Amino acid sequence: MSATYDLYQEQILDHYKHPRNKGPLPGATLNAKDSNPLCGDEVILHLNLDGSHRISEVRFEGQGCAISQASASILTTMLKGLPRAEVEALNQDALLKKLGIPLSVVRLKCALLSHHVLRLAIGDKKADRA
Amino acid sequence: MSATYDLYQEQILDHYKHPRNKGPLPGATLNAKDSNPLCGDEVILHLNLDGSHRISEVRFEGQGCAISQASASILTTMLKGLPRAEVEALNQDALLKKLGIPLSVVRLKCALLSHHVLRLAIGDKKADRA
Amino acid sequence: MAKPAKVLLNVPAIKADFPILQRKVHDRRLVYLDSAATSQKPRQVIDATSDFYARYNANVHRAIYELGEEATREYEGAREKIAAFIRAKSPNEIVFTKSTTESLNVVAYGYGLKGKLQPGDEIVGTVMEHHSNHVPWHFVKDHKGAVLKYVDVTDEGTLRMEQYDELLTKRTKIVTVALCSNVLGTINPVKEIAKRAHEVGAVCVVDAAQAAPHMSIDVQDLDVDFLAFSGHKMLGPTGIGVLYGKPEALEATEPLLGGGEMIREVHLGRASWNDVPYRFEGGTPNIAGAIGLGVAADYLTKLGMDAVRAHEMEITQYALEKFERLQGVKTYGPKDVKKKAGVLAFTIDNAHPHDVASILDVEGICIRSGHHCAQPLMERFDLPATARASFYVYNDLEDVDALVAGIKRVQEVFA
Amino acid sequence: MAKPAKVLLNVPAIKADFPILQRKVHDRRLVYLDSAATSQKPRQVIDATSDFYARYNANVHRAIYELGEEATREYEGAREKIAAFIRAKSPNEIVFTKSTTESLNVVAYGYGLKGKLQPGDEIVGTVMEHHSNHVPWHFVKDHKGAVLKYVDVTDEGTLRMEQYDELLTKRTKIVTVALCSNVLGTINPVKEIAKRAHEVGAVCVVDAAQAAPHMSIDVQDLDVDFLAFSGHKMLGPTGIGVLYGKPEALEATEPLLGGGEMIREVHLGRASWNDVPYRFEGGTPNIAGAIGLGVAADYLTKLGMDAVRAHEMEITQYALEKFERLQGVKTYGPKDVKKKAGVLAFTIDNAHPHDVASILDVEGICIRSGHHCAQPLMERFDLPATARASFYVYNDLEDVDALVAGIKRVQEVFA
Ligand SMILES: Cc1ncc(COP(=O)(O)O)c(C=O)c1O
Ligand SMILES: Cc1ncc(COP(=O)(O)O)c(C=O)c1O
Repeated sequence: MSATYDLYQEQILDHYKHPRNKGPLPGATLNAKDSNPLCGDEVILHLNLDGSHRISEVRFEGQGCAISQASASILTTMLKGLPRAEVEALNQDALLKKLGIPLSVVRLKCALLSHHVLRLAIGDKKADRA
Repeated sequence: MSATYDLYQEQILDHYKHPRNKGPLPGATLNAKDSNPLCGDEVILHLNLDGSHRISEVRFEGQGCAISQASASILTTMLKGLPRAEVEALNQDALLKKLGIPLSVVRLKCALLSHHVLRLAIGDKKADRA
Repeated sequence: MAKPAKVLLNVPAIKADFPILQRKVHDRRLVYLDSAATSQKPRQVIDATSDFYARYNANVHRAIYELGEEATREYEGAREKIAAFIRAKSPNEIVFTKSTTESLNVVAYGYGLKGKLQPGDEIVGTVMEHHSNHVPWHFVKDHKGAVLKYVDVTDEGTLRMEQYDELLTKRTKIVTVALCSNVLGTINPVKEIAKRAHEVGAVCVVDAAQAAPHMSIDVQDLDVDFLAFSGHKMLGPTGIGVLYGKPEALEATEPLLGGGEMIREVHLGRASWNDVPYRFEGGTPNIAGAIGLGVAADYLTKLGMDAVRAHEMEITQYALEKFERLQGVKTYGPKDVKKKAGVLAFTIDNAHPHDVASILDVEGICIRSGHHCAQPLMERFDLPATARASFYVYNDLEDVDALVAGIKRVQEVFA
Repeated sequence: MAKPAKVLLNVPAIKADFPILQRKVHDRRLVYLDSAATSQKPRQVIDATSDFYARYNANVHRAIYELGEEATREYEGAREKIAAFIRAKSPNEIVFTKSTTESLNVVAYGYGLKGKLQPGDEIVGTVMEHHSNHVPWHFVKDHKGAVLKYVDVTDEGTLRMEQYDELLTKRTKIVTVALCSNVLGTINPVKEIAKRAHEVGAVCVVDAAQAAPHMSIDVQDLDVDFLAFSGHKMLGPTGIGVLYGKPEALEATEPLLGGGEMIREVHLGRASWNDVPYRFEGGTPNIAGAIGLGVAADYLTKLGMDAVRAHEMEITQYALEKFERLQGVKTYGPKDVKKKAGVLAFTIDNAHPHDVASILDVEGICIRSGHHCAQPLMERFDLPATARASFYVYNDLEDVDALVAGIKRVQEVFA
């Protein structure tokens, strides 16, 4: 039984049930959207940068499983106020560490969808599919 | 060792080495040709019928293995003088009986090629592939 | 739990034939409820494929030596078994492919794209098809100019049959439909649809991926022109599929794969085709797969396809009743098991299907979640995804009980 | 018989791994000399496929439960092994198909017929190709208006390389060639051919069906764009094949089979594709086959592909010398084993190849006879058919001796 609760820890369920920074952000500078074709999870990310290239505003929209949506919510909390250079340096592992749950290959795709959308948003051409 | 000699009996080798009724028959009334796509065996049959619808002349041409060519040769010896109705009634088993050798599925195709060409020659629309 | 009087199959004996069902998952008994995705395999099938490799492995058709004879005999014997299994008139009406997907593509390319269809000719499908019976027809639209039309479903999940009145016209050349939906479980009136297709001069192409494993099929009675299914969903190996075709339908179809075995003569730049069905089996086929599939058909035939169907109806009925009593759980598709195969799509309020599947996994229960390769149907019901449990010969009512208990646990987590 | 000092592989140990080699045929020891048609399978490969079915059978990619994770891990693990086996840069360059034949058709349809090619664009093949590398290109000619051209062979059976000078032009879009001929055994200078193809802006498509099992392949060094081979010829299961493609080549290729797993989104009448390589794997793949093939690659890697090649060179050299001394027997293809793989086509005066194969069968010896799916090559040499012996890791010089003795018996019968 422990595996269930490994995956659906308090933090994950909390972010899923009470997502942070969720909603549209009309006129945002950077926007990106992606979905997991095999699962139907969807994440849309909106970012505004301020004059010193820091993330001044961040919002996400989306639907999907607890893992994908909690991951998006957690990611937004990591992004707020971050300088662009650090956003660019923010890798998958940083997000996974923050999630802190054991993930199988399929669920990894759920967890990393938001990170992939972030890379699309900041114009990383080599953004691999999550 | 016996299986070799089952297949390559005196009669088969004799017809193969000394084919009966082999050669072209220019202007023959009935002609047909077929080949075994997987093996490359080829048999062409030429038939002339006389006024009473008997086979007055028969010749074959072809190339291929001992079984296919001996079978064609043997078939021609069975056809000479036969009334058309009997030609039409001549089934695969009659030929196989005359060959008198044990045949595997693949070699059966060799043995029956000439019979298939015969059916094509007499205009049997339903002639199955040998 | 009420023990069933009516479950027809001897499940303990059947379970004993399936090595995988002896294993544990996360220290729990394995409750496999994903047979609609792929079925488990009995020992008999596993052994048949091993035995081929260990005793008489050779390439088929062209070999003159003994091993090749044996391999060819067994491979062609499998074709005969499959012909009998769906009551085809002749083994020559059976083409071995790698999957339902390949089978349907063979028809789409060979009868459609490269075959008889002209620009503007119409193909009538349905919104409940699996992607494998959608995308191949897109190719015929995109590369041949065919026009695609779709029959909708009712909210209950049955075909809106009256739409055929309007959609079927002189321009209709192909009518395609699943015999059984992989999401709703709906069993479609294919015999009726084939009749109506023929009335306008169209051929009827049937996706039987979810039907062939679960109910007896008589292609002559259904009078369909093409019918496709997969070995791996009916106790057989992966990598083997079947395309049934009426002789005249197969004759009218161009081959998809060019290569060895499917030709009669090849010259530089041109070739002629071998006879049906070999014309459609270019390349060395999945010989072990075909042989294993033949043994799977034997296994099912021995159980009796009517008994299989009755068994699954019983389980499905039981599951529907149990689900009915669960608060916050919704099921999709017909509620009448006479119209429904053992496929049960459901959603749980506030819990995403992926999370449902993850939590059930921890309990040793395998179900599927997602769009089930039926996105147009999901769109029709405005669902991003569902969970899906599906039943087969090795399932019993205890498996349903385990599922229901698992769902309660999911609800606790997402309360 | 002179016992070889130079045969590198430990054949008795290898033979012990192949259950079928313990069997007798017509009361004789089985002498299997038809590996170019299909190879025998070691216990390790047979067990790997059984083990999949018995322990972790599930559909791949979409399953969230443990079994599905295990199946996906092993399936994708096989892709990694195959990538390493041919030194691809990434597993994403490896597509699993059902056979070389399907792989070549994927390119012909996806890059040719439905892809980039325009009417009048030219495809340059060779006369020594297997039908599987002829017929798919006929489709591109017939349905897209491509123009086909062919490089001829010398009487010795090597490509007339100078013809590329003339045949390769700005209009050339595809250059296709076998890395190794399945009749002559000729090993073609593919690296050079790829270079020349690239010089005119064409892609190079390589049929490696006879090469991958027998010699080490480095796709990066060869610098080819596509490369196809089959599992069943390299100790692997039937029904599994490989298409390697450079990322940019695969990206430029439309999918052949439409259906499950290869899509990103499907709507009524339109769809978008999944990423490479999944785009090309529509339908449930041959999961057991891929896993078995991975184990076959392990087996060969452990032997060492250079040792495999050296072993076969030794046997081929020995056979060529023995054949040289046989009156009335003619061999085809290069006589220099550095240019030739372990494939030996031959004819015997006055004995048709079928009859040769039948008589050898009685002696327990399996060889092939016929056109070897290379009719244009047979026409080039004006041969209706040949006999063909081919060697692999489980063969030794005694097998060659048995063959030579068998040929003498054939000559007695047809004396
Ligand atoms: C050179 C060559 N190409 C292609 C093929 C076709 O391989 P498969 O039948 O596995 O598709 C073969 C095998 O016969 C071959 O020898
Ligand atoms: C109704 C239906 N059609 C087609 C398919 C595709 O079958 P396969 O993946 O074996 O090609 C499936 C299986 O997922 C299915 O359920």
